[in-house]
Amino acid sequence: MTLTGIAEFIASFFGLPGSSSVWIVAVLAAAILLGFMLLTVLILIYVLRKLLGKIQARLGPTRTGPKGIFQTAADALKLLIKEDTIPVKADRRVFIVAPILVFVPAYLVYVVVPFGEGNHFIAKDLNIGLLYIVAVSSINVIGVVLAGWASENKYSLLGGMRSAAQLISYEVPQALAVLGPVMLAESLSMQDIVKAQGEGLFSWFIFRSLPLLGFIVFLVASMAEINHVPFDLPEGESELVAGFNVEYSGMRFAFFMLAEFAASFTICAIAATLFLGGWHSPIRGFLDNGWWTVFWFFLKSSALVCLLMWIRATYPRVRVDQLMEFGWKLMIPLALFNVLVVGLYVALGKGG
Amino acid sequence: MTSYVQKIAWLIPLLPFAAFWIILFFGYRLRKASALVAIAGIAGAFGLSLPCFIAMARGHDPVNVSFPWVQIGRLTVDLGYQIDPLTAVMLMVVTLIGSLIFIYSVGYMTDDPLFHRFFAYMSLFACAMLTLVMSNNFLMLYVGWEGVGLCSYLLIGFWFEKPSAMRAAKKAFLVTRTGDCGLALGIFLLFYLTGSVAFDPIFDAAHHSHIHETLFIAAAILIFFGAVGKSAQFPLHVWLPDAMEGPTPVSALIHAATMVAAGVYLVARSYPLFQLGGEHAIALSVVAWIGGITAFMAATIAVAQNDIKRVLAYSTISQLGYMMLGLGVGGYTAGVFHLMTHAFFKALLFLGSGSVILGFHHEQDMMKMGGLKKAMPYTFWTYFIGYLALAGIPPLAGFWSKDEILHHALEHNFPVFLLGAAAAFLTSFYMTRQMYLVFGGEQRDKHIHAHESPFVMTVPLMILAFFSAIIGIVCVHGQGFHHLVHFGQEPPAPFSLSVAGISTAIALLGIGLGWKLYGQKPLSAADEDPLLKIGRLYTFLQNKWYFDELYDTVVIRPLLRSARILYWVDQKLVDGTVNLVGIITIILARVHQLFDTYIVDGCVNLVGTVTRQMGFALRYLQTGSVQSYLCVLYTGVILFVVWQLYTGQHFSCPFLK
Amino acid sequence: MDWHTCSFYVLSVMILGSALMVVSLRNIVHCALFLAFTFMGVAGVFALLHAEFLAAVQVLIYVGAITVLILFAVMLTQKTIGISLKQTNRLAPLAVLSAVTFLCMIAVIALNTTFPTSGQHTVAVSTQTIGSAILGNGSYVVPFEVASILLLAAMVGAIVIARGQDN
Amino acid sequence: MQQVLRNEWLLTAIVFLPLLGAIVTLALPKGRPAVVKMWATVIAFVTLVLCVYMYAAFAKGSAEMQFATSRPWIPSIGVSYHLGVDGLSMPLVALTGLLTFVSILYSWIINERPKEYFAFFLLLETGMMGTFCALDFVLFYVFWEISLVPMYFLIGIWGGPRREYAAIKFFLYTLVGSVAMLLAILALYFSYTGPNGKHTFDVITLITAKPLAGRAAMLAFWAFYLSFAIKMPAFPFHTWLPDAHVEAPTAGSIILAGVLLKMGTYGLVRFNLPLFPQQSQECAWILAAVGVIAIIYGSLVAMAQSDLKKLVAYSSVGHMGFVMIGIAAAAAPLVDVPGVSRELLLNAKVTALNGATLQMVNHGLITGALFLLVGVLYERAHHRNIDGFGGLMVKVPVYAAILIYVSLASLGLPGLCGFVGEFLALLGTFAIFKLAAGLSVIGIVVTAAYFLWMLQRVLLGPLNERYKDLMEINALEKWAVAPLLILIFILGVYPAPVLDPVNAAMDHLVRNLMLF
Amino acid sequence: MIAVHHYIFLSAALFAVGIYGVIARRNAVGVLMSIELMLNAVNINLLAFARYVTPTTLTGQVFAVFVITVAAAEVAVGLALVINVYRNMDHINVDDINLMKW
Repeated sequence: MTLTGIAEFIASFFGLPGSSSVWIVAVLAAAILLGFMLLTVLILIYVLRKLLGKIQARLGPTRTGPKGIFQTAADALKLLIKEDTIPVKADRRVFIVAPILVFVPAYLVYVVVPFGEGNHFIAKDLNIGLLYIVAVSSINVIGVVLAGWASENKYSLLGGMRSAAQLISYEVPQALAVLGPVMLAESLSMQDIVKAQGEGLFSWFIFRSLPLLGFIVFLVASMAEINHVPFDLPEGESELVAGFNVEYSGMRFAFFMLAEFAASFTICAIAATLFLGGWHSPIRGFLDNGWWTVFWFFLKSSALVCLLMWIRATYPRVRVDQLMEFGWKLMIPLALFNVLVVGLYVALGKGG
Repeated sequence: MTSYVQKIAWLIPLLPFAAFWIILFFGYRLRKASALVAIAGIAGAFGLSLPCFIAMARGHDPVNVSFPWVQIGRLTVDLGYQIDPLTAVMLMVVTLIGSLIFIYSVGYMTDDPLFHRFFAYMSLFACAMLTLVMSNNFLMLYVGWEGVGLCSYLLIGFWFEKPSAMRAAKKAFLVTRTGDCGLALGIFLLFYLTGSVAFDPIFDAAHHSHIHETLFIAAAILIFFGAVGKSAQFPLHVWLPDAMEGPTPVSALIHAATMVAAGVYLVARSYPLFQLGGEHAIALSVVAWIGGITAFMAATIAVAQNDIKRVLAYSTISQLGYMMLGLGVGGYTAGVFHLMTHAFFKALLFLGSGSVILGFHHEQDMMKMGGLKKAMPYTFWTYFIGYLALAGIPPLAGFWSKDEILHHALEHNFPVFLLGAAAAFLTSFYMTRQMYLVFGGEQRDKHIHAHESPFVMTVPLMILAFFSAIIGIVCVHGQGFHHLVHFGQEPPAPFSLSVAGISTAIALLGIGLGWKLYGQKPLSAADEDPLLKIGRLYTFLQNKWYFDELYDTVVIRPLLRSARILYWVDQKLVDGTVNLVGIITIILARVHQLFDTYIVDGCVNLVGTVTRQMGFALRYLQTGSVQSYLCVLYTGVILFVVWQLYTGQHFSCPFLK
Repeated sequence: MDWHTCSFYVLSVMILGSALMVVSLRNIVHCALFLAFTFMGVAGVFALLHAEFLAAVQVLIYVGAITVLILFAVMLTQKTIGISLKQTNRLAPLAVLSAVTFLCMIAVIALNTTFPTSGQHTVAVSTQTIGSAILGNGSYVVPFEVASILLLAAMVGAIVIARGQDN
Repeated sequence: MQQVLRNEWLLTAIVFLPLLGAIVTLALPKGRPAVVKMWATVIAFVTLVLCVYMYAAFAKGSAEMQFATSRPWIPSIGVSYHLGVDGLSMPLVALTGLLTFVSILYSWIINERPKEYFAFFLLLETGMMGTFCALDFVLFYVFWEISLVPMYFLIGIWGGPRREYAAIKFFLYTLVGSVAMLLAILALYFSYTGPNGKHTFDVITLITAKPLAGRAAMLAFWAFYLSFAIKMPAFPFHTWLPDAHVEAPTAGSIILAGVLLKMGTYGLVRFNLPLFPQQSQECAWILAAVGVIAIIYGSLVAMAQSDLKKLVAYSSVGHMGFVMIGIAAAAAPLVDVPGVSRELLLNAKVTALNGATLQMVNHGLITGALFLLVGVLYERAHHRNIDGFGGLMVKVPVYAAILIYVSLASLGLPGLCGFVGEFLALLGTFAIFKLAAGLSVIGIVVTAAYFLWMLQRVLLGPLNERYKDLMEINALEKWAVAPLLILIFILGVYPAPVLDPVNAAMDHLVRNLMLF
Repeated sequence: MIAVHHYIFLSAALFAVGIYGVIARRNAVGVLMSIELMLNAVNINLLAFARYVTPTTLTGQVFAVFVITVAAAEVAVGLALVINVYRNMDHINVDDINLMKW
């Protein structure tokens, strides 16, 4: 029942030449991932609003269906229906392309996320998996900048510039933090990294070498990457109304929201794979095969998502210079230190 | 006796020499006493020379003493003195007449401020004359000769404030000096021929060497040229008349008695040279002719002179011509005898004229005089005796010597005899003219009060007058003089009545003419000189045959002009070339500098400008736009690759193979 | 027509198209955008050539960094964007000529030369192998160090030049 | 020989004592000129005494070099410190000593920068002494140049209005000559290789060897002649003399005319005749011609002068003409004339040279005295224009007497030394160049003419009222000129003391050195 | 089957477009972008050769990495310059940036 089998079936069904089955597999996989992404986004938005309500001692959405579970769908529907306006002086083409550039990278990351053990729980296990993730995540900077620029609006421009600066400056610590697990697993491929954490709880990379350092650096850097709350300066409602997506409405705005929440899930997934042993169970060998691996994976990532939402509710917004300073003067040195420590750990480990 | 002479002879010239130095240094203090010193000197010399004369008169053999002076090459030049009859006579003449003139000049020069200097010069002159006469070689003779010339220069120019005196002195010295050149050349020639300057060796060599006879004759003529200069003979006589500018004693001593006679003495002394060439000896004939011409010419000029001293000067020249004529025609004794007699009466005449001038308050123009017989009796009578002697009236001295000369002339050289006769006639004529003009008739210029000279002047006149009168007879008596002074074995000329008669006749004729013109009708102040009647000839004679002008135009003016021209040449040409060289180098330097700046520098600048121009040209390539550069670069690469491809030099490329 | 050739043609069309756009568009921001697309196309070609690592690096550096930088530069030089003046200068025809000549030349050369393509299958190029190739023994350590120094110098240079004199 | 060599120190003392004096003069205090003048006079007097002692100790008859000292100076190139005097140079050294003493004595009137003045003067004396005593070409050349420089400064600084022009002209003119001489010396030096293969600058050896021959010798002869002719000065090269004299200070003129001119003629006799006898024979007639021209040309041009000093300068040119014809006669070839013995001709040559050398010494004395007297007049009247004076004899009889006395000596009055030199020169020359002697005698007359004319215009005639208060000659000037006057008289009457040594040297030169 | 020369055509074309861009573009940033194109063309070529000619060795790919780093450095400095030019001259029109002209 693997995808390839289905693909051949379709190929033969449609009488397409044999070699085209590769294409079909690709299309199918893309469709599945898209669907999964949309679903997770919907759930996340809903859970986020409920959790915030609970943290802030309020109910959250209740009206749309029992306990407001249809609230997100309602929102989505609202956005789809709303009129999609383009400012007159705006640069039409760029205005249209910008949201796509923001959304596509978030979507492309899913290709290498290892939902579970074995090949059929991962779209394509690239041997440069992790580098691929970093590379792809760097594309959305352009989208943001263009969005800010295209809408010919001072606020959007400033918001775009500010978010671009933030993205660029936090991309460096994120990439360096990723190096920890890479060195430990001696491979860029996600599956290999997860396999390297197979020996139970304490073999997870979070505990290897200097515990928690790599994990925290990666997590904070990633939050900044996706403009998560403590760093959500670009959309800082109080200052820049909505940052670069102020002019956007309707479907394009939905893209932005989609991209943001998809990204937040992906970083939690990556964090889980890199540091929490991916689809491995905390106890070595126990429930460690088949669909259980998927369960463990989703358990860990949703735990991290909740952690993020918790942080989102508690921390105030950071000032711009603090943001920059925090990024360059604390995160990068810390990340470099982490690489150094892990390096030593690996060298000693191997040497010893 | 000779040893005595030998001992004292060398003192003779030294006494006046000592006197000269004493007066020179102490003259200012001695003032009048300096005259005494001078007289002592000359009298001393006379005292010493008297025994020499007596010794010679007694026929002792001549004394000849010489001492080495200087050594040139392997030869030693000896100087020395000799005493022989000729020298003795000359000594007597010089010292005797010198003393008398010294005494006379005491009176003449009394009121002159430079009294002592006059006597210093006079004693120096005496010393020079004595050395000249006594020397036994040509060199010492030449020294004396020039010394005498110097003294005549100093004495003529004694009143140096008078420009005319100075010119006369300079003229005298220069003319005599040109004469001396002849003498010097003669001495050089003789030295060249014989290697010695002493008389005796020269005369022996001359006598014996027949090879150089012509050269010896030439030497004789050169020496005679010196004598011509000194004795104011024909071509070089112009200085004597001007020499009258000096004080009269000077004229008397130097320009009458002694110095001018030196020339005759020289010819006499070197007679052996002149005699070379046998009968018709060229040298002697030259002497004779020159003498004759001078005698005649001077006599003619004397006739037309109005200045009392000038007349006497020309008469001296004429008489010297006579002496030269005498020597020239072989009358050695006659010439010397005439020299002696002439010395006495000419000195007398000069001193007489001196006292006349002094008496006439320094006025010398005869036209103003006249009738001085009464005012100056002594001077008149002594002057009268001198006049008779000069004119050649027997038995006075002049007649005898002139007669002998005419006798010799008649024998040897008739035309010269004619000249001599004419001269004699003219002499007597101009002397009578002078006598009448000065003493005869009335005093034409009234407002000069003439007075007689003091005794110190008239006594020497009387002594001289005495000598002029008796000297002639004494010497002729028994051929005395001839024994004393003769040359070789020449027999004494017999006294021929005919010649004596002729000469006396001529003399009386001259006197008669003189009396006719001047004595018969004494001249009054208003009248002209009767001689004017001969018209232009008179002016010709008065201007001294225009010799002065002749010499002036022929010698002096061209000399000065050539001097100025040469100086101009020296300044402009020779100095000019030196400066020219300087200027040329400066110009060269400047040209070099120009060359350097324009050519060399020019090239450098050229290179500079060329590069700059090219720079401008290339500038247009620098469009400033980067892309155009890139285009150029790119086309370069393309061309390179195309060239590489199609010329087959594929650069080696490993993996393309 | 397997997927490989097909994807090659698709990608080359995408690359050349967007490259032409980059070069000819009047609005510099659009050019920047198309530049990004060109880079992604090139990354795809790299992937085709089994150089995944490079494709990732290409995307990371070119698309992620350089394009962003260019965009920043474009925005900083704000004024020119406004006035859409003629974007090509008078050398355009010459440029076209040179481009065409270049293309023909390379075409001629490529057709004439037979490249010694070796039959073996490419070795599995993973970051591991590239890492060892760069830093391993007998490798390109020195160039790597030089490259690092170059980057440092460029960084310092850029900062100094761009900083301006204000502070 | 032994007796002659014992005073070896003497020449070095004579040459270098003035130099020492000059150096000390510079050290003397500037403020007190009297000290400087006294010191210079003392030095000059001591040098004079040494000269007199040299004269006394000189063996009159011998012709060899006396008081010779010979030390190797620069052995590598054969240069030796070789001094010596013989009959020819001894009188000149004595003359230099005397004239320098006289001019320094007279220089007491110099008040402007006395120190430099007397230092230069003493240096000049060293130069002159050295030139006459040097028997080594390099030494000779060095002293020759040394004597040049101080003279340049003396004319250049203390001279008259156009002094720079005159000084430069004098200096350059002589320098050109000395350069030619240097070339000749070098030609001699290189042409002679001694027994040990070494070249030498020694004069004696070179004279005996006579290394040069043919065209080279002729060139060297003319090079030497050029240098000495300029210095002498011979006819075409004499134009610097009047300028130098007119502008030089009185003492400078005395030395310039008295000694420096003699260096030229000394050179001709010392070097030209013995070194190039054959060439000198060929060129004798040229030298004679130049001599005669010098005499006549010099005296005629002097006639046309209006400046007293220029007149005396040109008279020097005339007098040096006699020296020239003397030398020419000595150099002439011996044409044997029938009846005249060869011995006599040789004797005539020696006489000519004697006359020439004597004329050098006498001319030195006379011209020295003349320039001194002209200087005295210039000090009082501050101008030298002959026509500007007149009848001075009335006011200054003593000065006039001395001036007449010296003028007569200069025009060659027998009994004074001017005559002896000229007479002997002419005596000797007549035997060989009859025409030259004949023409030269004319020169004597013209000389007499312009001197007397000068005396007439300056001293005689009516007194020029401008000089009513003219001062008589003072004691200093009298003492300065006295020795010269005495010597003029003595050498005139009895020249033997000077003539004997000269005769010995000339005899040796003509008979031994000039045979080839 | 795609062969080497295909890639060479592609890179040549890209390079040609780059050349055109560099020479023709008036905007400095445009020029820089064209330069980037040219560099990418080079990379393609490198990798094509690496893939086809010397599959066993990795020199091509390593070299490509270095080209990329150099390109990055170059564009950084280029843009810094452009910004500086802009600050001084208020425009970055390459034609007018010709102060280096004579």
